[in-house]
Amino acid sequence: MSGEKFCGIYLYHIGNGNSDGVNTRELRTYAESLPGVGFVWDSREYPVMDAARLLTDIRKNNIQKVILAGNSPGFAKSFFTKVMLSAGNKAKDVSLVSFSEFNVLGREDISRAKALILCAVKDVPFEMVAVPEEVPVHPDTLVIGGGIAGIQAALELADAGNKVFLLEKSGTIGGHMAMFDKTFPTLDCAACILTPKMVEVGQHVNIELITCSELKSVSGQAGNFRVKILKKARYVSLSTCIGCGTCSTKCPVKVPSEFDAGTTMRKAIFIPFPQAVPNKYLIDPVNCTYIRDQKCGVCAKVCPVEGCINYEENDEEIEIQVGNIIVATGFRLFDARRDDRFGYGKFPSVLTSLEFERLVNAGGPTGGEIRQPVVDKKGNRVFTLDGKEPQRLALIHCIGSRDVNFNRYCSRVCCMYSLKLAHLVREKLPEAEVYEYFIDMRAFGKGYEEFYRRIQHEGVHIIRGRTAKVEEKNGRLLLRTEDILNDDLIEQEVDMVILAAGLEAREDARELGKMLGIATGEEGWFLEANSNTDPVNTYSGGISIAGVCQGPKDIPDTVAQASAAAARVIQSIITGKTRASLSEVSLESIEVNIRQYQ
Amino acid sequence: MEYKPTILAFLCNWCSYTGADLAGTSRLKYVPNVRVIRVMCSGRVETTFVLKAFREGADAVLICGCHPGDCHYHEGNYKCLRRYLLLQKYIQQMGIHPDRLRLEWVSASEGNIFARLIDEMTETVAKLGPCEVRKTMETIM
Amino acid sequence: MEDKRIGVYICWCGTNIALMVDVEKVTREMAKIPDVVISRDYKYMCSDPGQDLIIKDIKENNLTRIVVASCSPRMHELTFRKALKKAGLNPYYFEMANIREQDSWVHTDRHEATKKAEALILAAINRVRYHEALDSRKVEIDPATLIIGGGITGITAALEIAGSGEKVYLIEQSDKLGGLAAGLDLTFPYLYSAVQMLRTLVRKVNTDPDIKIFLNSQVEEIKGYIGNFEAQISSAEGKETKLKFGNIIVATGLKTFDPSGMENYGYGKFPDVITSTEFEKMLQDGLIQKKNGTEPENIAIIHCVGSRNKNYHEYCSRICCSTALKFANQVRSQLPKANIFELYADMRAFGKGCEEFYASTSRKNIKFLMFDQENELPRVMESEKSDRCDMLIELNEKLSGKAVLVPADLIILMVGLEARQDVKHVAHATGLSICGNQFYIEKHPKLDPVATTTYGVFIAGACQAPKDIPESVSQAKAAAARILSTIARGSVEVEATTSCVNEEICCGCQTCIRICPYSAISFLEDKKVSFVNEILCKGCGTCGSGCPTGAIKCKHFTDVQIFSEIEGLLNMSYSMEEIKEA
Amino acid sequence: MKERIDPRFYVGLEEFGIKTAEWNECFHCGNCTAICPLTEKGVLFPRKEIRLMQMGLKKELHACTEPWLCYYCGDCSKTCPRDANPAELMMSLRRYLTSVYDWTGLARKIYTSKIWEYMLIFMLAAIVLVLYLKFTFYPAAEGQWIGADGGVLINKIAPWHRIHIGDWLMAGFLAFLLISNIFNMWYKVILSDKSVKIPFPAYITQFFSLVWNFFTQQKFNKCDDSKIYWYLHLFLMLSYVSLFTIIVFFLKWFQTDIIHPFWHPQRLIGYIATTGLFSGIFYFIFNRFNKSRQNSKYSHITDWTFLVLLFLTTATGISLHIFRISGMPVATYYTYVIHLMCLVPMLTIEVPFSKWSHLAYRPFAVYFANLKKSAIILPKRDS
Repeated sequence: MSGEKFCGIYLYHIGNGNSDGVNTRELRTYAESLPGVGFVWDSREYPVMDAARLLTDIRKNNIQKVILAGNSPGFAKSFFTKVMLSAGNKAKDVSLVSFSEFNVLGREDISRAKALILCAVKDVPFEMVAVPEEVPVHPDTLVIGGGIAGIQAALELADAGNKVFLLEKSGTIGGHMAMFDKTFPTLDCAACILTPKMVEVGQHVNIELITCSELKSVSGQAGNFRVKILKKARYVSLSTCIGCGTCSTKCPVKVPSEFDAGTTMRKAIFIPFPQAVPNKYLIDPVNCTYIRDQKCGVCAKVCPVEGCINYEENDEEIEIQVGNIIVATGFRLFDARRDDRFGYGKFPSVLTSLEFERLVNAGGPTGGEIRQPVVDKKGNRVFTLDGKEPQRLALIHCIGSRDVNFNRYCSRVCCMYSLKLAHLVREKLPEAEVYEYFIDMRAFGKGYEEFYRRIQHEGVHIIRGRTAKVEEKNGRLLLRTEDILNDDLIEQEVDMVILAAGLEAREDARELGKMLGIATGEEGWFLEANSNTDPVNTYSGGISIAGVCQGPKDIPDTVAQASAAAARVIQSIITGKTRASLSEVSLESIEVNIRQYQ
Repeated sequence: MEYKPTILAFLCNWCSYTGADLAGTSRLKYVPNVRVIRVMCSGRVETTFVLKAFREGADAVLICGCHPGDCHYHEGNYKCLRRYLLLQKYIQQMGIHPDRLRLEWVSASEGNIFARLIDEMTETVAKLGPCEVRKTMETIM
Repeated sequence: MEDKRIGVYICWCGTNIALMVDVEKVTREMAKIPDVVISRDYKYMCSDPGQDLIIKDIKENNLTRIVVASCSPRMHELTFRKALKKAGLNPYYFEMANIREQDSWVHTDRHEATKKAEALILAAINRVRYHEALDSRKVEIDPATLIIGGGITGITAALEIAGSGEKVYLIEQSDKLGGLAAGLDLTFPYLYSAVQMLRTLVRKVNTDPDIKIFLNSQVEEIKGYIGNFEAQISSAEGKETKLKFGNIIVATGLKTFDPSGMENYGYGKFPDVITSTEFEKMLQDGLIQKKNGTEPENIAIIHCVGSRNKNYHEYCSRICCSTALKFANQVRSQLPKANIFELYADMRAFGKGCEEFYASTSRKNIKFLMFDQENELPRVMESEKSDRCDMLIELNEKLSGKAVLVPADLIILMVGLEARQDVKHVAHATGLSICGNQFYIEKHPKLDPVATTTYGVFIAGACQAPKDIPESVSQAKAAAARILSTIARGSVEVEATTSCVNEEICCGCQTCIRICPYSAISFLEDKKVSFVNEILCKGCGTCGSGCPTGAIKCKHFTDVQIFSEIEGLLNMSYSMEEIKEA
Repeated sequence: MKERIDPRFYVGLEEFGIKTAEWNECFHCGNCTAICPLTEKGVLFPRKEIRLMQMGLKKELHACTEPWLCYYCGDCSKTCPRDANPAELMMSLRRYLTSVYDWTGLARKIYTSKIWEYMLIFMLAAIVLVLYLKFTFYPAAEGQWIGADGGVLINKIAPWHRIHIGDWLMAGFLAFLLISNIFNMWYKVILSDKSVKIPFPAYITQFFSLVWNFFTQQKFNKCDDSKIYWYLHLFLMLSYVSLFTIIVFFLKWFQTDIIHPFWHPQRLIGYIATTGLFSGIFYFIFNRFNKSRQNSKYSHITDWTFLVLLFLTTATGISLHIFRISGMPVATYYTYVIHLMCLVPMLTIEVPFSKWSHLAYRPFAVYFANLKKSAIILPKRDS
């Protein structure tokens, strides 16, 4: 058995990014202490890869197997295979220990790093021996986040006949998807396909919907969490409100509507949107003059239901007990103000993609008519039918994405939704010219490439070259772009600019991660247990992640992940057992398992 | 005002009806004089349905099913094909022009094909003029 | 016969319908139709209040039939049936008129569209008169699961299901598990070892007592229905096994595109033009070399081979770009001095960590050259001695607008993914439908990517469309979740729209028995009549139209229902008045 | 004829400051070209140059005038989504092109090896010393150190006519080198570019742009937001040129034994020019030290050499003047030679081979660019 092979270990000091914390000196002494290890290279003493020197070391210590240990040592593998082959060994005698693959992020994970090296030396798969103990599981589950991911996961579990608590920060479930007008590439309207699911959640006997609420604290461990939830006051009774809307019509306070991405105004007592679930009104205490300073109080007067509106209602803290938690907190849109070259916030006719989604939507500020916003006396931007119909529109891709100055990663959905928006414009304003400025067109999904082609043929001007700046010129917007394929400089005057803003991790993601003991990457996305084989579970037992909070994703991938996350939970409920945190598996127990394994 | 024929279409639920829906979701446009009846499988379309349609004044009848080999129920569309060939002979004996009855394969991803099919069939039938079956029936009865 | 009290509900769907159809007018017209008690219009019928409206009316005006004119029944038929159920009405006392997908969205003349809407709704009203109460039955679920395809998707699904102690049959066509992943050396973007990953998974599968693996085996045919399938598995040695199981996961994956057909790349003509699959093998064996065993100086990696080009496949194969970047890194690490070229169309490095991977790769002095994958594919040519390289690639470089020659000693073709030859066979055995690109069609492209239109049959991984490992794994787990939940419940509801025989009329000719594709019909020797097993019956209705005596009744698609529908549709094309006289 | 890509073109260019890892990272979003205030239809950079570098298309790269049209405001580098640092590449390309235009090959040596640069400087200084001692500086012979009035007899020690000879020799030599290099540039930029045929009249019609840009540097002005930078640079350049002309052509008038009153043009011009030089030098040195501006973040060794030599020359010039007016003969005479020992190497190294040459190349680049443009426009007129 090849476990007996005489090993040489190459320890990388600097992994790319976050495993710098691991103390290589300690690892080194540990590795050297292991039986069957003949030589340990320390990358600090081998700043440059010197094949000849390695070869002599290998020959001198007649090493038959090399283990590359580091954050992602795969980058050096094929170099080593060559060396090993010339030393008369086989390519498969080079094995990798990728710390980042197993969430070795810093000092605290050093024992796992040791275990990984030990497994490699013994030639035993880490996953087979690093098994957390089984613990009994409580049948209820908490799903955090009421977006499409949360909805899907909740339904998946509830349909299997288990109790689910669905925790949502805002007043309704639906998340970002509910705000979209159409969905690419099939162009069926988001509401049409989402609302039935939302209704289902609302009606499901196994789902307890907890809206307007936040996670306060989580204690206990896998299989049995005690979760404290802060239930914000709605000031309108969920049980008695009949959703007639009289209160809202009478309410004097107007504030930008979150659901319409600020393109419309809502009242201080409001319902997020017509198909909201639960379809009940609520008061936003920050803007309600009565709750702020005891003025007004009209809504209570006009409300037909006795005692339905209650200003005295207080936030309450509830505690629930669950066996599993699924995190599906989603994302926030990149704040286009941060890249001031595009004049978002400066020029009224520069919109973010989300604002435009609402603008084209039948339920939006103009009933689906595409109009330029006007600026009222107070200097606020207003979307009304009085606005001009834009003759020329431009879409700019990669706002805040693929950019070292903001986010390095690709937000994955912008290309497609931009194409979709371009189509919607052409459909509503057949006369309008649409320009789309992109870097790489990432139409990778099922039917996406076909959709891309179709939009090209619809007469949208799709130009390779990312716009550098947007300026105002005699009332219109002037875009300066290099048309790369035609080796030309375009100074395009348009009436409206739509910024394809990227996706970002929610501001509270890290905090939530700490609370739940799940690691977050540099960008704030949650880290999965294994980027290949386990994208939905985490290193803290009983907690799964689903959807965009793990990394940007389109709807089908999000839904798939949501169901996938549910799989582990259902499994644990069926068997009545779940595994404790992988992060708590001790080196000793692994050593024991290895002995049994062989 | 020029004459618009009425086409009655039997679409199978899995391919053709979905295809017709796709034409809708992708906002393709076609002439409004088709009337659709959904059946689970083109194999369900009985000869009597077609005759009934002509009797009730349809100027043409269109039957759409999954492409050969793609039938959701394995071979319903073949059964339909046989029945269609029989019908063709029969309606001709009744003095109905064969172009007034058509069988076409439309898959779930062929919204554009469906739209084109309707336009094109309307044209051909319009050339034939209105179907007299209903009138004659009314006169003889 | 009880009196028919029909309620008609017409949906605006925001502006989707109202824009093209004069909803108010139609509502008024429909109110005039006999038996119609209530005719209403509403902004969103599918919304909560919309449904409550129907429920309220049913209760208050004891309606017995409901017609909703809105979107396609494929979208909301179930939603409204549920609503009827809530109101204590049999869900099948309901008919839907599709005035959005097949009316308002496809027509441009408001008058015509409105007329058509009236016709469709009238037809629905006519039809619903003859609707009968039907009830769907529960079917017990056999906890075992059949998984077709032993790739990473199949393996993951198997482990997930077996993890909860349920039996799994894993069918693999080849002689080893792993599928395409088995051919990989490392995975992108972090360059983890695919070999080690897969070895672990395979060990897990092999050691799991609940998973029974059939290598070199194929599914002959599958009989039965959700919860109670039965299949014939035949191995290469001709060994036949009968299996019983309750659910199926199809995870047959895809195969790589064969570039022999593309003469411009000279695959097969030049020894050192190889496919990405062959290069992965080379990497697994550890040495990057030409056929003659020497070290290549110029390595060219060509993207989009067989993808994004209508002469081959229009779709994007999704994984090639990142794989190509991975190759560039591995070549760079083994041959630091080599010249590496990436000939690409769009760099689709979209996955988690992939854009960063692209950036770090480009710092390693890799030459990225862009070509037009649609109209002008690069061409591989022989080279002169003076070129000091084995081959030259001729291409129009788009980023510089120059026609250039690229030296190459080793050319790697990033071949795309395409459907396997047996896709049709499997589709038939399992009752799946296939899309234009020969991928299996999911129940809903967005909200139901793993379920299919056939109960109890799920698709996962690349057979639904190209996917990378994490995405396939997610789908595998998703499919597993569905099955586990049915197993947990122990039973599922099945369709009620089946056929049944009127024994009075049946002449015992047994035509139906020959016609039925599911052999759901058997002959009762004693009564000399046919009998339909309503659980095997999938309700296609072919038997009904084949029956010479009309003894077979296809529930919910009865002759009289369809006749009345026809009448409704056609009379409309004259005028509303006529029917009112009739 | 298709061109062949040269993947190893970049090799050995690192010394010019061309950072391979950086410009390799460019993924061609076109941001740099679009953000640049100097680009216009037909004049597109720096993405084009990055591409040529990446593909190693030497001929095209040598035919580029764009690097000289870039005045390094650094916007492209600031907003580049990929850390490709285009502005710095343009800067480095200016160094590289200088070495390309220079047929002697010295420029490349100077840019790519410190040893060569310093060796040349010291050698030249030595030569100056020897010549000075040989042909001038002979107080012993005449025995006259001091004038009758006790003033400094500079023209006795270093008679202006003799110095003039040296001046003219050097000026002629440098002029020859520079002009031949410019011809070389013309050959690379215009002749070897087969795509355009320049009609002769264009040469005359466009000539004005050459002169105009030389004296105003309008383009530069358009480029940068902070005016001060442009003013100082212009001031420095003009002072430099005026002093140069005075010394080379009017030394008789400039180098006198009698000390003119303060307001005398001879002195005034001297003072103004010196201020121009000093303010400029200090400003640039300051920038390069605290790397405040994008264009002073990365300093090539030659950038420093130029500034230091310029500084030394000016400083010695000033001290020379002070000694002279304060009647300190010996100090004056020695400073004089030190002054020359700084001045000569500075001119010889910088004018034809190094940074100074941009004074000539920039306006010519504009000139050639315009020529090409007009060449493209002319045939359109016919049709």
